Amino acid sequence: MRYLPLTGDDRAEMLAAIGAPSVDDLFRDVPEAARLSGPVDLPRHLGEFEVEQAISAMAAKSRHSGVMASFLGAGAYRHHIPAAVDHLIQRSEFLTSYTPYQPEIAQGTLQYLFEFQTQVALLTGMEVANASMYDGSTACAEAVEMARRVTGRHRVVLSGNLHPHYAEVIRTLAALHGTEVVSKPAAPGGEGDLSGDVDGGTACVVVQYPDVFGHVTDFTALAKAVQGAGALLIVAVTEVVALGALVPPGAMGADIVVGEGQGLGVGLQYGGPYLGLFAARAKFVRQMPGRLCGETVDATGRRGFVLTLSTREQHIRREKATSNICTNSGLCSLAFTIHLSLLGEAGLVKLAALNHARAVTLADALAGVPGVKLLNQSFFNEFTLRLPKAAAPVVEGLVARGILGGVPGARLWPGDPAADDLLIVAATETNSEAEIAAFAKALAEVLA
Amino acid sequence: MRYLPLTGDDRAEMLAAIGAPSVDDLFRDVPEAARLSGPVDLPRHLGEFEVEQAISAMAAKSRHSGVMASFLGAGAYRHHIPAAVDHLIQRSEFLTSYTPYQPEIAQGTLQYLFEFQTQVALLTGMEVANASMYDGSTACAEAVEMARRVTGRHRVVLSGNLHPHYAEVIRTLAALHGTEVVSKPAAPGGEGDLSGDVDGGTACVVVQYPDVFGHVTDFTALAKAVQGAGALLIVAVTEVVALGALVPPGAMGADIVVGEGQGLGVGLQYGGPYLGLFAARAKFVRQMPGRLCGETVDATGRRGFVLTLSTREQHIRREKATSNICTNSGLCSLAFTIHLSLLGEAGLVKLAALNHARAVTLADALAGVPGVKLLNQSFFNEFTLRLPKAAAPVVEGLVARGILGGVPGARLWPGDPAADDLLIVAATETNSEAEIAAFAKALAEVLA
Amino acid sequence: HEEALIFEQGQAGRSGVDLPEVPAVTSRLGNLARKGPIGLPGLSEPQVVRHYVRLSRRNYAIDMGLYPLGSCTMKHNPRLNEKLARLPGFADLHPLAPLSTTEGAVEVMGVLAHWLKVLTGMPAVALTPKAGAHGELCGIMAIRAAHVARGEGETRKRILVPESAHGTNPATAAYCGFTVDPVPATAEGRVDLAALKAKLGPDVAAIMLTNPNTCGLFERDIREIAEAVHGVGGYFYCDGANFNAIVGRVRPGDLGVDAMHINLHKTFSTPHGGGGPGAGPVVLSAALAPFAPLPWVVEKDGRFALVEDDKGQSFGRMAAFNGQMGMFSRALAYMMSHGADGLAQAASDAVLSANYIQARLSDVMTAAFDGPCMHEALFDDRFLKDTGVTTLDFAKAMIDEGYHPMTMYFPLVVHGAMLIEPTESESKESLDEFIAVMRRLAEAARAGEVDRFTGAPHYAPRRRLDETLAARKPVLRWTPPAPAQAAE
Amino acid sequence: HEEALIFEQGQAGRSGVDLPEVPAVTSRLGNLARKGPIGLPGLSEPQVVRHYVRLSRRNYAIDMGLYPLGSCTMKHNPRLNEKLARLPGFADLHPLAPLSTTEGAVEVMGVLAHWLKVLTGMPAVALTPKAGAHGELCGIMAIRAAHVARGEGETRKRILVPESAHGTNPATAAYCGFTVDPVPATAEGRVDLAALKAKLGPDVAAIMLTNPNTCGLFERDIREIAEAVHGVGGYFYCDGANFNAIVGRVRPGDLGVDAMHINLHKTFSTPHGGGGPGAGPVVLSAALAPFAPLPWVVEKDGRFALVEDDKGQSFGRMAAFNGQMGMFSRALAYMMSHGADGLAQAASDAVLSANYIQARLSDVMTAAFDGPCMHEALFDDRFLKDTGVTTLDFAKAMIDEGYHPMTMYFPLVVHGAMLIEPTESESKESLDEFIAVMRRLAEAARAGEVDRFTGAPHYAPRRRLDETLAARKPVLRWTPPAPAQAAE
Repeated sequence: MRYLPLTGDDRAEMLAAIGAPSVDDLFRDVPEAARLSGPVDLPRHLGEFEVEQAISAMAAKSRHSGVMASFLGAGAYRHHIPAAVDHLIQRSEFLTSYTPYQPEIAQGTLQYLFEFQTQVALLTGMEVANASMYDGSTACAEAVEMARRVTGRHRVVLSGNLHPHYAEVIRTLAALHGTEVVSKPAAPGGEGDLSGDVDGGTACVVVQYPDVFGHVTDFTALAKAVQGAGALLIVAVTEVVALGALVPPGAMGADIVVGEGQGLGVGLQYGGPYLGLFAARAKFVRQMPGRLCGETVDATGRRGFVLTLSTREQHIRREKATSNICTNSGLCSLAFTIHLSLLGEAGLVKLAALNHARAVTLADALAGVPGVKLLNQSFFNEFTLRLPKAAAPVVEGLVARGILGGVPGARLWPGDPAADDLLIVAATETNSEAEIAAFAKALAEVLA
Repeated sequence: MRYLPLTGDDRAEMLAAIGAPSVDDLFRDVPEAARLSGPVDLPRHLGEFEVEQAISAMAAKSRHSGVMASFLGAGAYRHHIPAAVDHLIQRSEFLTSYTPYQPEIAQGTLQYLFEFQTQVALLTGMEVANASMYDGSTACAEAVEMARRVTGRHRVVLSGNLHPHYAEVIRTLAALHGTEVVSKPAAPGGEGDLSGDVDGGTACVVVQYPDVFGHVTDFTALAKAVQGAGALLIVAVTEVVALGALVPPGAMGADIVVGEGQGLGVGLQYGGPYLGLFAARAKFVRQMPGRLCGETVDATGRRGFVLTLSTREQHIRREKATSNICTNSGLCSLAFTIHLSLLGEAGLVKLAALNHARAVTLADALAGVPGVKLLNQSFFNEFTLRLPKAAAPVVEGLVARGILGGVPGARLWPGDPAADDLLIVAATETNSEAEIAAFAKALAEVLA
Repeated sequence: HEEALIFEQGQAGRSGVDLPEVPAVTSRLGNLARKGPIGLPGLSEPQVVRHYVRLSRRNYAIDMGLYPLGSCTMKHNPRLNEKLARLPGFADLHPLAPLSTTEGAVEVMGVLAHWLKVLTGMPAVALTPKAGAHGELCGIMAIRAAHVARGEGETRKRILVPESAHGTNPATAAYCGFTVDPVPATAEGRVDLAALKAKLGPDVAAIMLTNPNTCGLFERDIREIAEAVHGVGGYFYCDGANFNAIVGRVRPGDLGVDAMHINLHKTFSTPHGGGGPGAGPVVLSAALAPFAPLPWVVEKDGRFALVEDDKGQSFGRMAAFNGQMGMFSRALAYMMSHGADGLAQAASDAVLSANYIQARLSDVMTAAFDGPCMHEALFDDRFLKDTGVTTLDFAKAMIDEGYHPMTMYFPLVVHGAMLIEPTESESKESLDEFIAVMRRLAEAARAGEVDRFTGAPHYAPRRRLDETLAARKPVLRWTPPAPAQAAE
Repeated sequence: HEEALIFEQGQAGRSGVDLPEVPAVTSRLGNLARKGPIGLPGLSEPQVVRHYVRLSRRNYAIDMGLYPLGSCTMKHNPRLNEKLARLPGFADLHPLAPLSTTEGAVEVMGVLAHWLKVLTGMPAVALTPKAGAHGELCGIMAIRAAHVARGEGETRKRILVPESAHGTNPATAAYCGFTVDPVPATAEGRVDLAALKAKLGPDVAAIMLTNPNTCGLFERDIREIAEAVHGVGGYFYCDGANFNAIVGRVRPGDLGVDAMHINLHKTFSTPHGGGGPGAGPVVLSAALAPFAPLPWVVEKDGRFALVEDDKGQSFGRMAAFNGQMGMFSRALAYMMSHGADGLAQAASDAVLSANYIQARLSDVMTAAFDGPCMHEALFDDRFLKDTGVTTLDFAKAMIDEGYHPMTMYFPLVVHGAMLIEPTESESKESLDEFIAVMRRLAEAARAGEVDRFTGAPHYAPRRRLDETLAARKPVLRWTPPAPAQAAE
């Protein structure tokens, strides 16, 4: 047993020191009827080679984005992650350390968290950010909870163009408190102003930027209207790279900005672990969920970093905590911050511009396919097509041609016939012009 | 340019500090005619994603041992390398450090070298070992040179069952000094005693253990005869895992043991970098090539390690050095020592036993194929078959069936018709019983 | 060497990434193209690599030494698992990729689910929760949904939580809208069964109990507790944080548990990564299974399929996609490596090691309770009485000895608690070295060497940090120095 | 914390590897089955991981800081290259696999060869040499073979080597059976052309010259030297260790070079790995190309093939297989990442950085020569005169400042030499910090703070180590303590 250092001799000596006749004796507090007399019905231990063979065989059954031309988005985006990122996050000192509760021997983690918080604040245009949440959707739901706490109100308005999974997570949590959730209908062609849906009982309005169909909308007026009614504007960003090209939500007046940080450093990973970004105005900092890292000094006056304001957190506040979140996405935030440090200002701006250019090329190519209609006036790296037939079988037809050609509406709005012919398509820097041309050709074939 | 930190502003400031008008001016000692006026005729710089795509496309053209059932040996062996090995050797502190010339800040490297030397000495049954050579073949050639120095003689006897590449490397080097090399003919069925080939002018006899055809021979008597004639016995081991199952060469009386350490930790890598092992009797230590790490104390009396006896080496002795070797296989020796540390005594012995068992199963299975003759009475994890027809096309037939079925004689002894129907086949712990059965079936088909 | 913030190192225009030239296109950004700079620093790759390598060297880690954080289970993280999680067939797979292309990943989820169900003796598992606390949330939401389905959603508003519970337990219960009713502990560190029974009634939705509990003890009356709670129509939520002590030896299903989250990052060794990501699958009894969140995996004839849409009683969706896939592959590799035999052995070794520490330190420190512990040994601060050394000082002095401190001041039911969990990953030599250091420290404290403790740590990258200052005047991000600000 | 030797940590029976049960077979080991124990220690995986992580933390590395080792070119090692070298299509490929299955690897070799030939302006390259010194050996063997082919093998036995040469140069020449004839340097640190010409004659086989030379200077007379040597029928071997200074800006082929090895681990950044592996391909002129060692790669219609057998004039085989494939893929990734433009920029930056250091330190240290240097700045110890501080002391004091020392006492032509090579990988901020530290140290030495130097390092994992003791009483391996020996 390669992971277990104790030998038979060790065990005997240790039992002698304890004065116990056997290890079983140490389990004597377990009710006898509940003690298993033998191993459970699962295979015995395997060597590393055997485990590797077995799990690699499972992995080999997937037809992943590395072997297919991938145009999938709708909340998760394939970007190239520099090799240095994965190398650095695997440093033992990062990978195998715990939450930095002992700051004197965790300055490595704490300093990068401080840098991460700064990066998130800068990207979103907000004053403060926390040290990460599970993912974008849970961050969004926590933002709604926070808006409830801040405003003391119990009515929530969700844009119809908020990612339906995000909306579902919000509704699931909101059900716990009897919060009224007003979910607007999806507007594939772009959503109108939501100012009229805000009333004096509204805690918050949640919009997405760019929205789930890819539209890029200016929320400045909405922010004013929402705040005028005493509510908060929550902006969700599912594609963080977009913030390299777009006016930040903070500049439009958002009160809380949440985001999915998966696009930088983390990768696709079939949906998790991902990285929830959470930024807000400074005045709300004590209402924020999740960990915060702050600057301080040590006994000799040197700058150092600690987890702080933990009086908001469950391990201190217990039932009065702002959230039940405990473990978060530490290592993913490290991957994100390293990737963003590598990019830097110039790199992120160029990456965003490249994504946009690829998407423009793709949109023009696909819109030229007979019967296909592009629904977007504006977009960043993702847009929505209306196909002349149901999109899901078209996607399967594209799979047969080596192309992951987008997310069909039925996948996100199952049972809604209005979504059946919608196809949400994304392009990133990983899509070559040749891939784009091949996609257009294949789509024409499948639709023919 | 992601790897180059200087900005245009930096360069201007630095030139100003230097007082040079331009970088070109710093190259003013280069004859004008030799200064290139523009870039050479090669592509411009590429992003990481583009490089990764291009080189991955090359890699994808190989049909490697991971996707084929591999029974290749003849000097390089496929063993499973625990993931911890590769993780640890990629630690920045190991990967990106230089030769440990400053021992106070290189104790990590030096201690593992000391441990490595000990492991090699234990495995080979010798008194001392050095800190590695390029590979087994160059280690072997260096051993011959060392035997010349030690004995002052210039005649070398090579077993016919020494790997022909090793023999060729020896002959290539020996030509420099007019050394007489007696190369015995290959004996696929096993070689007789070489004692009769030793005379008073012989510097050394070089044998392989197990030999290139897989035979395991007791050299105890030969060692006595060689040493009786004032010569040295050099034993080459190309499959280091064999030493987990076999009497060590040191116990048979070898004077120098060289080996290829690739089988532990290093991997196949299409032939390099590999790991030369070099062990000898203690009395020869000052005649050994390569680096040596030794124990000492620091100014406060604490144990520490340093490179030592460097008066043998080129950077000190220049033209009087024992070898011109400088850079060796540091990181490969680290991989080897970590893998061996993971195995430990019990693990190595079991690994060797498993290799042997797989080879026995394979030999029995293949010997049962009509027309196939097993030439070995003894072997460890490799043996030789005589096929009813030329082996090289048979190997191609097996490739078509997903099997890398061994090394044909013609690959090692090109132009020697006696080798044409020989097939050298190896099995390791990576070959399942199912693969073995499939190999036997495929061989029968190809030969039918 | 002090490592400057990355913002203090950058220069405009520099980048550690090269990208192809951007083709000229007409912008479709809807007049929302960013105008001003973001404010990010520019660094080359060598600078970035060096920055994070240097930072990493200021951390302690399980790969460097014993990490005795009670209740956190800092055990060995096999590198095999890291390798397998990075296979492109898992890592480069989009969560909304056509289901026809993701069979391998769904198989990992299905096989993992099978192992978890067999190991816990429970009929169902929800894989989606993203960490332990999220798992608690999932379990309590399932319990709530079950009560609602029975028409008791409005009447069952009370959840019993022992005083010694993890902070997440009351936080979760409160977050779900329940009233938290604390249950006292006995003098021997277990739930007071009589007090518990006295609190039972038709308004009780559930009990949340950790077992082995946070004192490192097995709740002997566990089956009576389950029975009593079930008797009044409540459910038994078990906090699985300490499952490492019993995995392969005791099945929670046999104890009457209705829901239990499993910290894959504890029991099944997915790395803690400086604070996550975790993964908190929740096993569910037959009564709760119908309410599990979406998506889930179903098996048919040995093949697995992902169900994303359900017309049944699911309480909803806890997160956008399919759970912590990257943790699933790691945990499955860990399970398969150990097997049924190895997991039970791991639990045995974890318990043996904790008892060994308790036995070897009880003469110089003060064990909180008598009798065998499970996988962690709990001490209180009686042995520090009148020494002028606090539990905190003692912990910080451990840093100077090259160790990460144990968990301090938790559980709350013990004064100045020190909770030591060695895990099964430590050799006896390592345990002996740790014990020797702890003995030396305990003796030093009693010998009056106060400065060694109150000034500690002396030899860490930082001396003791001012946490009060940090909280009083929060500085949560870097801001450019004044001249640079003026230039913006 | 002291880290015990792995032999001092093990226990019998323990292993960090699990293997399937061994089927019972009849042994075919020819009565040579090992009888006694080997003597290896047994450790579990967590112990092994911790041992090497802890050891690693006692090393200095380029990833931790500037590594100014002159002549060694410690530059940034991109992680991309590590990733690509590990692709199974390269890493899991057997050197004797059927050639029909190894096309991708051979393509890497072919493309790498093309880049090397274009960058050097040479028509051929031998890829097989396994390190720089091995490359020298290859070049000198090719030269020898060419002389032998002309019937001059017996008459041309002398090789000219400048006094400032790397030790490997005379070692290689002597190893190949040549007489080494040293060529003196001028006062300005270059080859004395007149003295060189005086040594030329029909017995000269070759000159071995490093250019830029080991003083960090470009040999201005390089073309005259080549012409003169060629004039007497000799060949010009160029030590390519310093190619980093001119790559992309100057082609050795234009300088009259006949053979030059290229340290892939220097110019093209394959990691030094604590002392290797390296890779030393040798570019060859048309005159020497026919004598190249086997195997080699040929191109036809854009496809590449490996030639393992040759009936021509090859001087033989230098190693068993195909060269350092693992280094080829890394070096190619590095070249493609830089491109023609980036490689020239790298050389420019390396030279600029060295000159910057020379310019900024020349007032407090003593530059060995006037005028611009190439990629490394050479200082002598005149500035330490009468301070009681030696070059060695000065170097060890740098350790206390957090830096790896520069190359010391080399080249030999300069007294107390200090050879500083910053490479192109350092930012100006990093250079400025280094310069500030060096200035402080130089001033401290002159201010009489002798103890700070002679006792250094004070803050490293070890104080100064006794190298004399190590050489006088060599202890080259661990041996079990006496009682254990008795038990054997």
